[in-house]
Amino acid sequence: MQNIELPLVLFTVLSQAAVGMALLLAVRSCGCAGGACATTPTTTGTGGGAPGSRAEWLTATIVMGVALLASLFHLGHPEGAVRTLAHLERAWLSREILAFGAFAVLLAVAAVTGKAGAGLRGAAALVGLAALYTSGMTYAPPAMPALHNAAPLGFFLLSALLLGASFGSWFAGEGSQPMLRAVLLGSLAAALAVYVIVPCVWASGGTVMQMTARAWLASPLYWARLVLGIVVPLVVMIRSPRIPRWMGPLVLLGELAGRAVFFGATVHAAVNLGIPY
Amino acid sequence: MSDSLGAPSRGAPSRTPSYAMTRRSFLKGLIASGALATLPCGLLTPRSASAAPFNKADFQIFRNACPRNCYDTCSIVTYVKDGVVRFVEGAPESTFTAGGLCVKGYAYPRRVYSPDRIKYPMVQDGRGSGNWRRVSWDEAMERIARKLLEIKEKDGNLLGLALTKYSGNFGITNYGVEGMMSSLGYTTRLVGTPCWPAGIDAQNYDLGDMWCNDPEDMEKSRYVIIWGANPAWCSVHSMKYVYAARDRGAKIVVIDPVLTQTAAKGDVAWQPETGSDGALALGMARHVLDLGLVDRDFVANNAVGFEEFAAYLRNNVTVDWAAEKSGIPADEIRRVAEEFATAKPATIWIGYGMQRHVNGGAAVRAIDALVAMTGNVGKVGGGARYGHLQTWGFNYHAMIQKAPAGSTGFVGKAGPKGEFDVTAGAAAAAAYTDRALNINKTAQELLDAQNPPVRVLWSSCKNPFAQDFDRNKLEKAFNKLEMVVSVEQFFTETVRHSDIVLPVTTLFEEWTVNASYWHYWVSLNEQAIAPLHEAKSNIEIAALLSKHMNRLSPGSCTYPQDIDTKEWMEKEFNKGVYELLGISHWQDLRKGPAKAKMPSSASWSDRKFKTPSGKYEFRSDLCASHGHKALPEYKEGRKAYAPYRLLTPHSKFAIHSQFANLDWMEEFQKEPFVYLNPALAKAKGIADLDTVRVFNPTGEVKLRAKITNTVPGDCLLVYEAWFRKLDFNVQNLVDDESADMGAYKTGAPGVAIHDQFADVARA
Amino acid sequence: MNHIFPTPGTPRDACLLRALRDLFSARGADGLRAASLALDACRTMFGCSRSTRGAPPCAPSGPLSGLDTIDTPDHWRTTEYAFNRLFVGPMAVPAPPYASAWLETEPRLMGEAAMDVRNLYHSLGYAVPDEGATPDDHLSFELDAALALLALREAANAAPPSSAPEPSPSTLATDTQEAWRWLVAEHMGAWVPRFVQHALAEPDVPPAIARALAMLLCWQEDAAAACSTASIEETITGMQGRQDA
Amino acid sequence: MTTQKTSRPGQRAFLVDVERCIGCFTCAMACKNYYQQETGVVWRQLYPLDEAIYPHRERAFFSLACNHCENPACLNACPVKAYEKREDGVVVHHQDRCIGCGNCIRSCPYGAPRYNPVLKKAEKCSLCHERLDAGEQPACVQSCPVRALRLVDIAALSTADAANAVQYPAGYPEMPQVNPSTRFIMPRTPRVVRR
Repeated sequence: MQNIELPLVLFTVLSQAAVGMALLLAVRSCGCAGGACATTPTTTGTGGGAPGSRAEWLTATIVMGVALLASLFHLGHPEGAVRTLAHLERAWLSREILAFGAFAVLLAVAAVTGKAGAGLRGAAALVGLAALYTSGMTYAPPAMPALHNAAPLGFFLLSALLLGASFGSWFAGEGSQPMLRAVLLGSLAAALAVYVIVPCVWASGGTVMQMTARAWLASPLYWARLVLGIVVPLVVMIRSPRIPRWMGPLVLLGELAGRAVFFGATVHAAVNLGIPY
Repeated sequence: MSDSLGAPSRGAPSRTPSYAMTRRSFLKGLIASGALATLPCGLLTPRSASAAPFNKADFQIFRNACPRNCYDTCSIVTYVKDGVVRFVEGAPESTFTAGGLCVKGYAYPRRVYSPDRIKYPMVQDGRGSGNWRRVSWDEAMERIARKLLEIKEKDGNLLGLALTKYSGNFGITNYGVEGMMSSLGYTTRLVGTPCWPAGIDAQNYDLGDMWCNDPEDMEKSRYVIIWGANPAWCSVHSMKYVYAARDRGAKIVVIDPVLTQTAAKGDVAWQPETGSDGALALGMARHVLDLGLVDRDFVANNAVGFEEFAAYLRNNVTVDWAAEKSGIPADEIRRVAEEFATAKPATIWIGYGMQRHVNGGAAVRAIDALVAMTGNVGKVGGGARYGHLQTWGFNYHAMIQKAPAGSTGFVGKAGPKGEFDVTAGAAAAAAYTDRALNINKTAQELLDAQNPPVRVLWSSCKNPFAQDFDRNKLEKAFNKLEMVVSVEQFFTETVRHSDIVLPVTTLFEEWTVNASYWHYWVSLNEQAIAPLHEAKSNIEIAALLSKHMNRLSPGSCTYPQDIDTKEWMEKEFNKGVYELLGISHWQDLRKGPAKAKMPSSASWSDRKFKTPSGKYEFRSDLCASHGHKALPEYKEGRKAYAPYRLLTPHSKFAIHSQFANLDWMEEFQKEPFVYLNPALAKAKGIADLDTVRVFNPTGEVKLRAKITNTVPGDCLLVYEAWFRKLDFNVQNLVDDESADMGAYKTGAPGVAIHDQFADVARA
Repeated sequence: MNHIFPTPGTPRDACLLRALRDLFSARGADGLRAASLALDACRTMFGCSRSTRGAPPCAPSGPLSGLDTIDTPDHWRTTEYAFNRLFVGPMAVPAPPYASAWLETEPRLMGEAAMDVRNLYHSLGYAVPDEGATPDDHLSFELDAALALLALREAANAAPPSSAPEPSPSTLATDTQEAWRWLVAEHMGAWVPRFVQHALAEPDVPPAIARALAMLLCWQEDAAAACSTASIEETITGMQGRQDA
Repeated sequence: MTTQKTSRPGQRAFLVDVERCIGCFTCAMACKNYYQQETGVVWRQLYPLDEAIYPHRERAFFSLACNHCENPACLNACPVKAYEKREDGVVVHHQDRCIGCGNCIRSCPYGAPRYNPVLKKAEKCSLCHERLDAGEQPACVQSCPVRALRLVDIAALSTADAANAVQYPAGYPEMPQVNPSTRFIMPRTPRVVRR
C-alpha cells in the first residue's frame, strides 16, 4: 500500500467538514422561518439571532484554514503554492484551489462580521458545494480506474454531510437539532450502503479495480472507517434523540481513516504494466 | 591528496603572501569566474527537462573501448566537460557497435565516479582485520620490492611470486602485468583460462586454429543454429545479424538446456539434456550421412579421415540413440539435421557454455564435424563460429620483457600461459621457464605448490574470490600466502583477503587499444580524464615497482622505470596491424574504430587449414597424441553427485564480478535469484520468491527463488555476479573439475563449470 | 570557561578551520594526532560555547572534556583505522568526505558540487593540486577555501576607504561576504550536517574524530547562522529539503 | 526557458517492437547515462510480460517511458502548467516550473512521471526533445542494439508497421481518453522442444 498522503487526507476531510457546516447552516436558516431559532439560545450560549453564531463561522473558518495549511505540506515546493492557480482552463486542481480559496474568504468574512446575512450564507453554501465538486473531479484521475468516476464526489458529499451535521449540532439551536439528526441518520445510512457496495462493484470490475477492492478490504483502516465512522454512529443515532457532542470527533476519526484508505489503498494503473489489464 | 589548496596557498592563509596578491586579479577572478553568478542557487539549479539544445560542441569527445571479457568489445564515444565524463555512447563508425552500447556499458560513468572506488594505495594490518592504513605509492612499492627480494634471497629464485590475472581488462597494454613478472625473473603463473579452452583445442585439432567468420556475415546464412550461446544477453550486438538472417528467410534454431532469451527469439528452441550436445551433433551427422547430404567434394579434397568418421557413425551412432541421450525426439533431430544439411550456407554458433563440460571439447569437435561434412566450412554465411584472434597481432611490447641476467627458474617443459600468450614459442626454448599452475585449480595448486611454495600472490585484472572455483578451498590457500597484493577498483572479497591494495585506472584514465575475439573491429582507447585520486595504470605500477626493485637491488628488474601510457600504446602497433586495418598510423583510429581487411568475411575461405595435414581433420592424430580420441567420438558426461544439475552462467547485468555492484545496475537488478522449474518447486514445497538454500559438498548459497518454465525440471539456475551489499558467490557451489581439453593451446584444461550438481531446500 | 561570542573572522574560526582541515586530510596516525591536538588547543583557547545563542555547546560535556588523555602510538593507530573505515576506504565508506557524494542527485564524485567549488577556487586564484584527478569538493579543500575567504574578509574590512584602488573595497567586502555566505551557509550547509550525522551514527567512532565532527558541525552552523539573512532563509529551507531526502 | 516550437508533422512516438526486443535494459540504462538520474528515478523501465500474456517468464518485455499522449493526463492535471505539448506531439515537462504536487504522478495511467525525492519535483521522459531539435535520436532509441525501439511519426507509419502495430496490447492499460501515442508489435513464441 502506497503512502497515505496525510496532507491530502487532512485537506480533503477538513475542507469537506467546513463545506458541510456551511451547507447545513444555510439549510438550517431556511428552516428558521418564524424566528423559531430566536427563542432557542444556541448551545454555545452566544446570544440568539440568525443561525450561524460567530463561534460557528469562526470554527468553520479555522477548520478550512487548517485544511488549506495542511495542503501546503503536500507540495515539494510550498513556496510555489500561489502558482497553482495558473491552469484554471484545464486543471481541476487549479479550480479546486480557487474554489476553496473563495470559500475560505466567505467563511472568514462571516466570521469577522459575526453575523452572516442570508446572502452570505447562501453564497458560502453554494461556493462550498462548487468546491466540493472540484475536489470530486481532482481526485478522480484516469490512472485510478476505481476512482475515475463519480465515486470520489459521492464520498466527499457524504463526508461533508456527516461532518457538517455532527459538528453543526454543537452550535445549532434546539429547533434545528431534529433536522440535523435526520440528516446525519440519512447520510450514515447512505454511507453504509455506499462503502459496502462500492468495493463490491470494483470486485466485479477490471483487474486494477479488483486489486483496489482487495486492497481496501484488506486494510484495517477501511474497517475502522466502516465500524467507527458509520456503524457505531448509526446504532447510536437510531437510539439517541439528538446528536451527542462526541459524535463529531468520532465521525471525524472515521472519515480520516476512510480517506487514508482512499489515498493509500487505491491501486494505480501503472502498478501492473505487463500484467493483463 | 595535499592538505590544502594547491600553490600558492599553503599553510595559514593569514600568512600567505597571496592575499597581498593583487586584489585586482582576485576580483577579476571572483567576479568574472561566474562563481558569484552561480551563487544564489549554484547547487539548486534543477536539471530542467527543457535543457539547452544538445550541442556536441559543448563537449570534448574521446574514443574509448570497452575492455571487458565480452564478444562485443564495444567502441565507445565519451563526452567530457570540465574534465568530467558526462555520458557515453556507442561509436557509430563501427557497424558492429552501431552507435549503441549495452546496459553495462552505459553504466560506466557510475564506475569511474563511484564513491566506493579504491582511491589510494593501502596496507592492511592483519589480513581480513579491516585495519587499513593509507600509504604512499612509494611506501607500498618499497614494501613489495623488499618482500620480493627477501623471497628471492631465501629461495634463490622468484618462483615464490605468483601472478593471477585474467580478463578483467583486455586492453593490450595491460599485458604489461605479465611483462612486469617476466622483467623480475622466472615466476609462477596461474595459466590457462576458465572461459573457453576446451573449444579452442577442439577447433585447433579440427581446423588448425580457432578462427570464426565475421559475425556480420551471419545475415547471409540461410540456417543458423545457436548452440549453447545466449547472445541476447551476452552479445547483444550480434542479435541484429541473427534477425537480419531471419528477415531474409533463414531459420533460427537455438539449442540450450535453458529457454534463454535467445531461445525465445528463435524459430525452434531445443532444450536437450545438459552436456548431451556431442550425442546430438553425432546423431544429426548420422542422419546427414544416411540421407547422402554429405559435401563429397569437401570431405574428399579438403579433409582427412572422413571415411573413418563415417564408419564410426554407422557403427556407433543412431538417431534414436542421440534422441535417448539428449531427450530431443528422433524425428526432431532428423528434421533439423536435414534442414541444416540442405540450406546453403548454414552456420552453427558454438557457445562457450556448451564446452564447459568434462566432454565439452569432444562435443565441439562433433559440431565442427557436422558443419564440415555439410560443406559449410570456409563459406560466407557458414562456418563453425567459436572465436578468433586474427586482430590481436600487436607487438605485446608491454608483455615481452626479459628476465634479469642470471635469473633462474623452473626447469621443465613450458606450455603456453593462456590463449593470448604470444611468447609461448620463445619460452619453450629458454633454459629456465616460469612455473605454471592451473588457473582453474587455483586453490588446490596454491596449496600444493612446493620448493618453493607460493609466498606472494599478485592479483590483477581478476577477482579470484569471485571467479576461481571452490571458494572455501581458496580461502585456505590464501591463508598460506605470506603476502597478497591486489590491484583493484573496488573493495572485493579478494581485496578483503589482501595485505596491500593498489588503485588501478579505468578505461577512461589510460591509453590502450582493444581488439575483439569475435568481431573484426579494433578500437583506440584514449585517456579521456585524469586518473582519479591516486589510481595508476597497470604499466605505471610495473614501472614504479621496477624503480624500487632497482633502487634496492640494482638490476633486479628489467622493466622500464618511466612510462607514458600513450607512448606504450603506440609501441603496440606495427606494420602488420596497420595493413590489416588499412590505416597508416594509429592516429587514424581517433577518427573511429577500424575493421580488419580480411580476404573474405569467411574464415578458411581458401580451404588451407593449419592442421598438420593442411586439411580439415575429422581424424586428428595430434588430438589422439594428447590423450583424446582421434575421431570426434562421443564422450560421456560427468556423473551426478547431487540430485539437480547446477548451472551458473552469465547474467545480462554483469560480466563475471563486474558491473552488478554499481548503484545504477541495482536499479534493475537488486538481488540474485535461483530459477526453478514449477515441478521442482512443487516437489520441494518452494513458493515463488521464497528464500532457499542451494547446497552441495563444495558449499552453499542462500537466495530467493523464482519459479519459471524456462528452466528444466532437473536444473537449478543461478547467475554469477558480485553484489557490493550482498554476501553472494556462486563459486561457493562450483568445484574445480576439469574439462576434457584446453591444455594444448592454453596451458591448462578448461573447467566443467556446467557439470555441477546441487540440492535445494527452503531456508 | 570564557564565554565569547566569536563572529566569523575571529582567530577562533581560523584556528578551528586550520585544525579541521588538517584533520580531515590526514594521511595517517601522526597527521591525525597533530591535527587533533591542535583542535583541542583551539577549544582550550577559545572555549566551545556557541555563537548561536541557545545552541548547546559542542563539547560532549564540559569545556575541556574529551581532550585525549591517552597519547600512545597504539591509540592513534586505532584512530587511524577507524578514520579510514569512516572516510577513506578501501572499503565503501559510510561518510565520504566529498560534497558531491551528498549533494549529487545520486552519490557520485566530480558532480556539479565539485564544479561549483572549483569555480570558487579559480575565482580566488587557486586550484586543487592536479585538478581533475582530485575531486575539488573534498572537505579539506573547502575548509581551506573558507580559511582563505576568512582572511580575505579581514583584509577587506581593514582596508581604509581612502587607499582604495579600483574597485572600491566595499565591493570587495560584499563579494567576499557573498562568497563566504555561499560556501559556508549554502554549499557546506547542504552537506556537512548530513555528513556529520552519518559519520557519528557509525559504531565506535573514536573520541578524537567524534569531537572533530562535532566541532565541524558547530562551526558550520554558527558561521551559517551568523551570515544568514532573510534573503537566504528560503535557500536554507530548500537545503533542508535536500537534507531530508 | 521553453523549447522552440518545431513544425514537424504528426505525432512523434515510440514504436516498441516486442518481437525484436531482447529485454537487455540497454535503453533504460542509456537514459540514466544521458540524464544522470538519481536512484529510484527511472524514466524508462522494462516491464516483463506476465506468463498469461507471454508463456515464458521474463522473456518478453514492454520498454516504456512517456507515451506522449494526444490528451496527456499529466498536462491536464498539472496546476502550474509545467507540461507543454509541442507541435510534434512531444510532451515536455518543464521542471523549473514544477512545485512537486504529485498530481501528474497520480494522474498518468502509465506511471511516466516519477517523483524526484532529491529535487522534490516530478520528472519524466521528454523524448530527448533537445536532442531531436539538434537532429539526434533520443538516447534510448539510439542505444537499442536490435532496433526494437524506434521513433516514428504515427501519422506516417510504414505499411509494415501500420499492419503489425497495436496501441493497446494485453498488459498495457487501455486509456482512450488520453490516447497514448506508443505503438507495440507483439512477440511470437518459438516452437519449444523439451525433454
